[in-house]
Amino acid sequence: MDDQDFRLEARSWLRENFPPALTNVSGLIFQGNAHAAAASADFQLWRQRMTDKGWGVPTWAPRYGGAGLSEAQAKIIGEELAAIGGFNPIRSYGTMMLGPTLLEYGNEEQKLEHLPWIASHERRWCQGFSEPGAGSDLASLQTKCVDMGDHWLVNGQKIWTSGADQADWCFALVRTDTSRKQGGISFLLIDMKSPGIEARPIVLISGSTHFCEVFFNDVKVPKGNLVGEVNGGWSIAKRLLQFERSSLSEVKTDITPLAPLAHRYVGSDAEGRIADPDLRARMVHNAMRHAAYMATVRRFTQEAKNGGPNNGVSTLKNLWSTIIQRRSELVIEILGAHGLGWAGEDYSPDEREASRALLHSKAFSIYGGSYEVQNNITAKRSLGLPDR
Amino acid sequence: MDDQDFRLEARSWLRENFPPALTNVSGLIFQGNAHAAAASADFQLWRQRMTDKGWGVPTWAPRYGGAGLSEAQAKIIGEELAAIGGFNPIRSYGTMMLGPTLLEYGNEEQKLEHLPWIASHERRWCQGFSEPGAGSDLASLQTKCVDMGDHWLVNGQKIWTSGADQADWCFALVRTDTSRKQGGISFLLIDMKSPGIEARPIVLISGSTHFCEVFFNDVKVPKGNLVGEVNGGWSIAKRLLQFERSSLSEVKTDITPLAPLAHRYVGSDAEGRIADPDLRARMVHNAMRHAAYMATVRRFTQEAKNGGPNNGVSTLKNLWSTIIQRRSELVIEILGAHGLGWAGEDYSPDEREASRALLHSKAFSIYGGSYEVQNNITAKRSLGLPDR
Amino acid sequence: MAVLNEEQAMLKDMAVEWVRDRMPISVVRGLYDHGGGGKPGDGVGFDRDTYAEMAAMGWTGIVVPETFGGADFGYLSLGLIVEELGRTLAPSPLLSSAFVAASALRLGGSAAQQERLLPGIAAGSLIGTLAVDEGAHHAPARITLAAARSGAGWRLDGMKRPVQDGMGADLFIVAARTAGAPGDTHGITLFLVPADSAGLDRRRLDQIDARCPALLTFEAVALDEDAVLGMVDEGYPLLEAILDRARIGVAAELLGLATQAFDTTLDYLKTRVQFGQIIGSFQALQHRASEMFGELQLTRSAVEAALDALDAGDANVAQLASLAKAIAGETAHLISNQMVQLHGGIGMTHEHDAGLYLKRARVAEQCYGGASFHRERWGRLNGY
Amino acid sequence: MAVLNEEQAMLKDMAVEWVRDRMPISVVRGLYDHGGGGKPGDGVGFDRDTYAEMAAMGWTGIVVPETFGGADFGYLSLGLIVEELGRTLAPSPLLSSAFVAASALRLGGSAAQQERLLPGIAAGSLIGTLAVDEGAHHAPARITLAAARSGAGWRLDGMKRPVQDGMGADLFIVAARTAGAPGDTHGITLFLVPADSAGLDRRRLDQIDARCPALLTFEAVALDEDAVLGMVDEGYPLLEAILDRARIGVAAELLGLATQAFDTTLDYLKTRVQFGQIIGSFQALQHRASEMFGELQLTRSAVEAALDALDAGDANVAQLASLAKAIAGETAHLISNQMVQLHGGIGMTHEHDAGLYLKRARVAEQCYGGASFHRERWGRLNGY
Repeated sequence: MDDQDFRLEARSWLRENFPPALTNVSGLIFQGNAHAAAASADFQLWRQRMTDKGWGVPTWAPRYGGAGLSEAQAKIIGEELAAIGGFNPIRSYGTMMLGPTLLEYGNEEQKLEHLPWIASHERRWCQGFSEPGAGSDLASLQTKCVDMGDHWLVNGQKIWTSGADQADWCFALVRTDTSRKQGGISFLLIDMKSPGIEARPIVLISGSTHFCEVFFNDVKVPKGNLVGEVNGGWSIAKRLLQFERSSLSEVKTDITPLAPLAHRYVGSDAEGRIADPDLRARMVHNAMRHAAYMATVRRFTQEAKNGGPNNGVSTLKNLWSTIIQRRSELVIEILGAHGLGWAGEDYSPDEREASRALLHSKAFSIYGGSYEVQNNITAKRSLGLPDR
Repeated sequence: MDDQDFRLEARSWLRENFPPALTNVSGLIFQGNAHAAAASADFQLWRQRMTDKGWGVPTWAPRYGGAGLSEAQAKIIGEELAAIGGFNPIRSYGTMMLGPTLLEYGNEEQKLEHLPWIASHERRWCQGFSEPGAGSDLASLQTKCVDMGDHWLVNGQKIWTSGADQADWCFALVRTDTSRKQGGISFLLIDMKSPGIEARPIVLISGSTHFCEVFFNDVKVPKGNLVGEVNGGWSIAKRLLQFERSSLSEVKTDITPLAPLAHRYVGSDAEGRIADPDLRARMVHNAMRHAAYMATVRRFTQEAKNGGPNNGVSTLKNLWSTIIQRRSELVIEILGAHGLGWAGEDYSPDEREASRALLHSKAFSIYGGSYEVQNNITAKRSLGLPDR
Repeated sequence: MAVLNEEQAMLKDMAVEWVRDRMPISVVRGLYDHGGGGKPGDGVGFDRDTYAEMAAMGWTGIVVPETFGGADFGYLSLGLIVEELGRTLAPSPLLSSAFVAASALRLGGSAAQQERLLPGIAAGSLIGTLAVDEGAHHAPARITLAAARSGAGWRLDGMKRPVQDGMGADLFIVAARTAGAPGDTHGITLFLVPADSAGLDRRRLDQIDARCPALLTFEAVALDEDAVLGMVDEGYPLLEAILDRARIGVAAELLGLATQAFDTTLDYLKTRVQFGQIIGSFQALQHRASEMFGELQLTRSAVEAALDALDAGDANVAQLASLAKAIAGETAHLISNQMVQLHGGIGMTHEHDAGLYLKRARVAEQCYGGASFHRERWGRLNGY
Repeated sequence: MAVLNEEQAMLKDMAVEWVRDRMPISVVRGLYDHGGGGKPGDGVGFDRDTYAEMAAMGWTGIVVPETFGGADFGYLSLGLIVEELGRTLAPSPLLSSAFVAASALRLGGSAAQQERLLPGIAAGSLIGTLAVDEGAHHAPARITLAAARSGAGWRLDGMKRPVQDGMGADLFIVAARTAGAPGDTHGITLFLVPADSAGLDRRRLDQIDARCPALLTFEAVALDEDAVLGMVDEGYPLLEAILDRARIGVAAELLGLATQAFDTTLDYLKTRVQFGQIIGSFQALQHRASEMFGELQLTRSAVEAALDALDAGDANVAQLASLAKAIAGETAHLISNQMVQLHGGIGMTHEHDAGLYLKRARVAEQCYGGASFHRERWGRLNGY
């Protein structure tokens, strides 16, 4: 079938099968109300249909729950889905990160054991990488994994594990050799129902409890759950972080202009401009930087499609976090005293959300590689500056 | 004599002897037209009177050309001089830097040989420290000084030597031991009329030719011209740079507000504000930082007088260079196309001066210890952050 | 640090010690629940008993004349204490009452009003606060709360929000409009309004900093003629003078906040190890710390100059107040942001103190006009 | 870098090579004397012979329709060349004539005017330029140069400064006021004025970048009716459209300037040794370089998006022009300042190239409106 025929087929199938009630709700799926949305009957139906069709992970082989399609066909599905305001109900940590990693590094048994459950969104995964003592220096992780002959014994603590309290499984980096740093790390799949695991949600300054601490206390893990070679986990992790970084830049879509909000909260002058000239100047400056940022995302995407160098992700992330953090501060400045509320009916829901968004935005320059680490990467990879 | 009596005496002597024609010209002495001002008959007269009185260097002993006064009395002279719009015609590199250094490290012969000529402003000094290869890393200097038994033989090159083409003598750092870095440096006094010395003015981007390159080609220097111990020059230099740094912060006086200039060149809006709101906001921000900077200079001065810690000079210098450089850019923005002139009658003298001031201001974060070096010093000395 | 006289130095030492013992950061943490926000309930955002301890040390009477039970030690002295309290984000009405309300009575009160109210403020038994803002933005000339003559007295209708420490205050100094239109400086009158006046209602606002400023509603609140503070219709200059003291006071709090945020972060830089190095040895962080240190210097100078100007009776208090408030707000934002950033993930958790500094900085920055308001004001005062 | 088609890629390769060979930085240095400023004398700021070489390569006709001897390759293509010229600060009237004047005639010229003038511009034998500003600040609606009807034609009186490449231009496109008051957009008319018109005088302005824009004085300059470009009194939209092209062109030049300034500085960071280390290994400088690299990315995207919009005939050219010009100016300032700073003392000398970049950046930033002008304009266009 040529691509044009496939497009027509995809279009017709999607129109018939995507529940109209879910139109344009995609953005919510990754937000706080994800659970509510996912529990709806329409959502369940849509997920089941996509699972049966294998289109949640269209390029995966049918034996892994996919549809065995080409990259071009997968792209067509995405485009047609976007055209009707639809979304992929299967998209998860599993499809975006663990799946591609297992396909590259897992053995056939591991693929068959896990990929179909990811493809049907029935097994939720969390990522056990960070540790309290490690931070930006991921490779200094200490969670111990000892070979007990018939199983691995895991002891230690992970932190910043997204959704660990909801997850069924965890893909984790563990230390199998204490004498080497990067060279002593292995990549292990751990069933979160194993005895000895405890996941505790962390309360963030924004009130979010999305992240957890995970404690491993004499956790037994079957020998077959190690992916790749013993002590070969670091290169798997680096590859997986690439999947994370490229998916990061995907989700950065356009934002609402702040001008109307400012006219409402700050007022307008005789010429129709936002009344506070100092605030207005800084808003314009920030909005222009954002416009240039969006043009940069488009340009990088275009260049990557044409095989250009793609070493700009660290640069993009720092520009993005700087611009969005500044924007969040501007929102609070616009809202004034109304932007300082935490709870109660004397603040509107939007106002309360803005306070939390400000606080949440501070994480943007920390997670997924801190501002400082991204600058180091740019200096070394993009600019070729030497190590000390 | 108590201080109050001394004040009355000083007041009366200064009123009688300071030539009224020179009132308020002090600022010019360090500018481009210094030579013209210094050549005037009034100036010569004033310098002679101050030399005879020993008040150019009031705390130096009379045998060195001073008046043997106390610090308190010296301060009174300064205050009374300022009160009538006068200035010290003896002030020079010699009085501010070499003099104090010789008093501390020189032997009696060296003091008698040089200090009286500094006190009468008849021997002009330049400072031979920087080298093309050294930059911020002063101690890596390479100018060679070899002990030839009856004299030193100097070969090498200095750069950024202020007024070397006008100077009579040079105090220089030279390398007497190539096997150690800081520990192989000596402090040498060199007669600029010695054969083998050439001083070439450097043209700066602002057009200034104040700085020179100085070439030493087999220059013979008498053995007695070495100050302190052989290879003991680094600690003398560090001490001398402290004199330089403290004199740096002295000259940072108040500046003209830019608001009137902006109203003239940019215009005013209906409410009487500077017409360009974005430019105005940045001007106000800069002016407020400058006001806070001036308050900081006053506070540090006050604290130092009261024996407080005085580790803020590096911080002050970076604040100052940042604020003044920003201000120079704002001046050009205010003047618009009129601030881009280099020469010709179609730009007013003030406009042409503003262009050069902008270009000149770029040096503020380079000379006297670069912005980066000052930040390193603050981090280590004021904040106690560790070396890597 | 300003050069202190002996009394001031003693006062400061006392404040350092007392704050460490009685008002450590855990006190403000006690206002929070475990979800990152203020505890629900009917707390007023501060504790009367600790305030009584402050009063016992004489802090509540520092700017009150001796005739009314105060010490008349001056604003720099009071500022030193506010700064120390700012270091631990100590929740207390000292600023609202002993700094602002005391100043209001001192500047604008009749002899009878001073005699009636200042001793209570000085003793800490009466807590006063200023009620000026009515909405999102500080705009003292745009006041709309209406005060109309009614018989021999006045009748007030309208609302005020947020009123600092308003849930625990006994007395409100209320800026009302008696003539003119919003935006006119003419037609503003100040009133002394007891918290228990009939028709006056108050509600807690739940803010990110777990303080509980009040939302006041006035419905036909009846006041006697002697409730007027200063002149009828011409209260604006008095209001500005009071506000300038409030601004300088908040700036002193922000100075303390920023200084402690910096000190805590600097300690972390000296101990945290990453990539085998103490992170404070990384040059990029060293330079960032040096630059923050520079901003702190500017802030301290601006705040101390403003406090000095109050004590010296300088004519340029307005400029210095706006300078201090604007720069203190900017610096507190910069440093509290970097406090989170440099602590990394742990700084994002409610369990760590960085978020408390961040939240309080945002609120204090907006109190009595934010940096943008004060840059505009400073610019106008200086002909920009 | 934008994704180029084959023709564009070839054009760019050719430009890179030609600029390296024929327009290295030494060419602009040749305009300077040894004192850090432009050479005195009667130089026009560029060289006719090198311009003829550009014309021979077809660069002067890139946005001219094929009917008039051009190639009609589009603005992105021309922008690529302007960017390359910007890298070496190459002094040439390509922007003024082949970009701006060609656009003016293309957008507003009658068939007769196009036929008369575009072939010369395309062939490089005629150099045109826009004369719009009259004083310190770019303010196209505030034009005062007066054009009055006089017999069957017009009479012009007034002045223009600075006019880019005006000392060597053959044709001025002059914005004049035919009605209304300064500030009105109504009442502006564009005129095509030959440089040798009677009553038209020009003088060199000696700028810091050693270019020689002109100061034009008009005393009873008589023009025929067919000198009017576009509509009488309603020339403002056309003027804005021409100016937007000029702004995008200068932004492309600034992009090239900033890119080369960055590359040169980066090379220095990789070779200069201080304290026993290559200075590019110092983390503070690495991070600064990374941040500059980020700004360069934003700038390139904004400039290329604006050039693309011209070729696509997008409605939002005005916004994109202001975005490109504002951000390119800011970035060029940032990077040229850092070029001096990171080179240290040597960067302050006239002998080093850093100062040339610094000087040209300041001038180009102001051409056709500086960053402040364009932020204000972008803000208005977007409802701020």
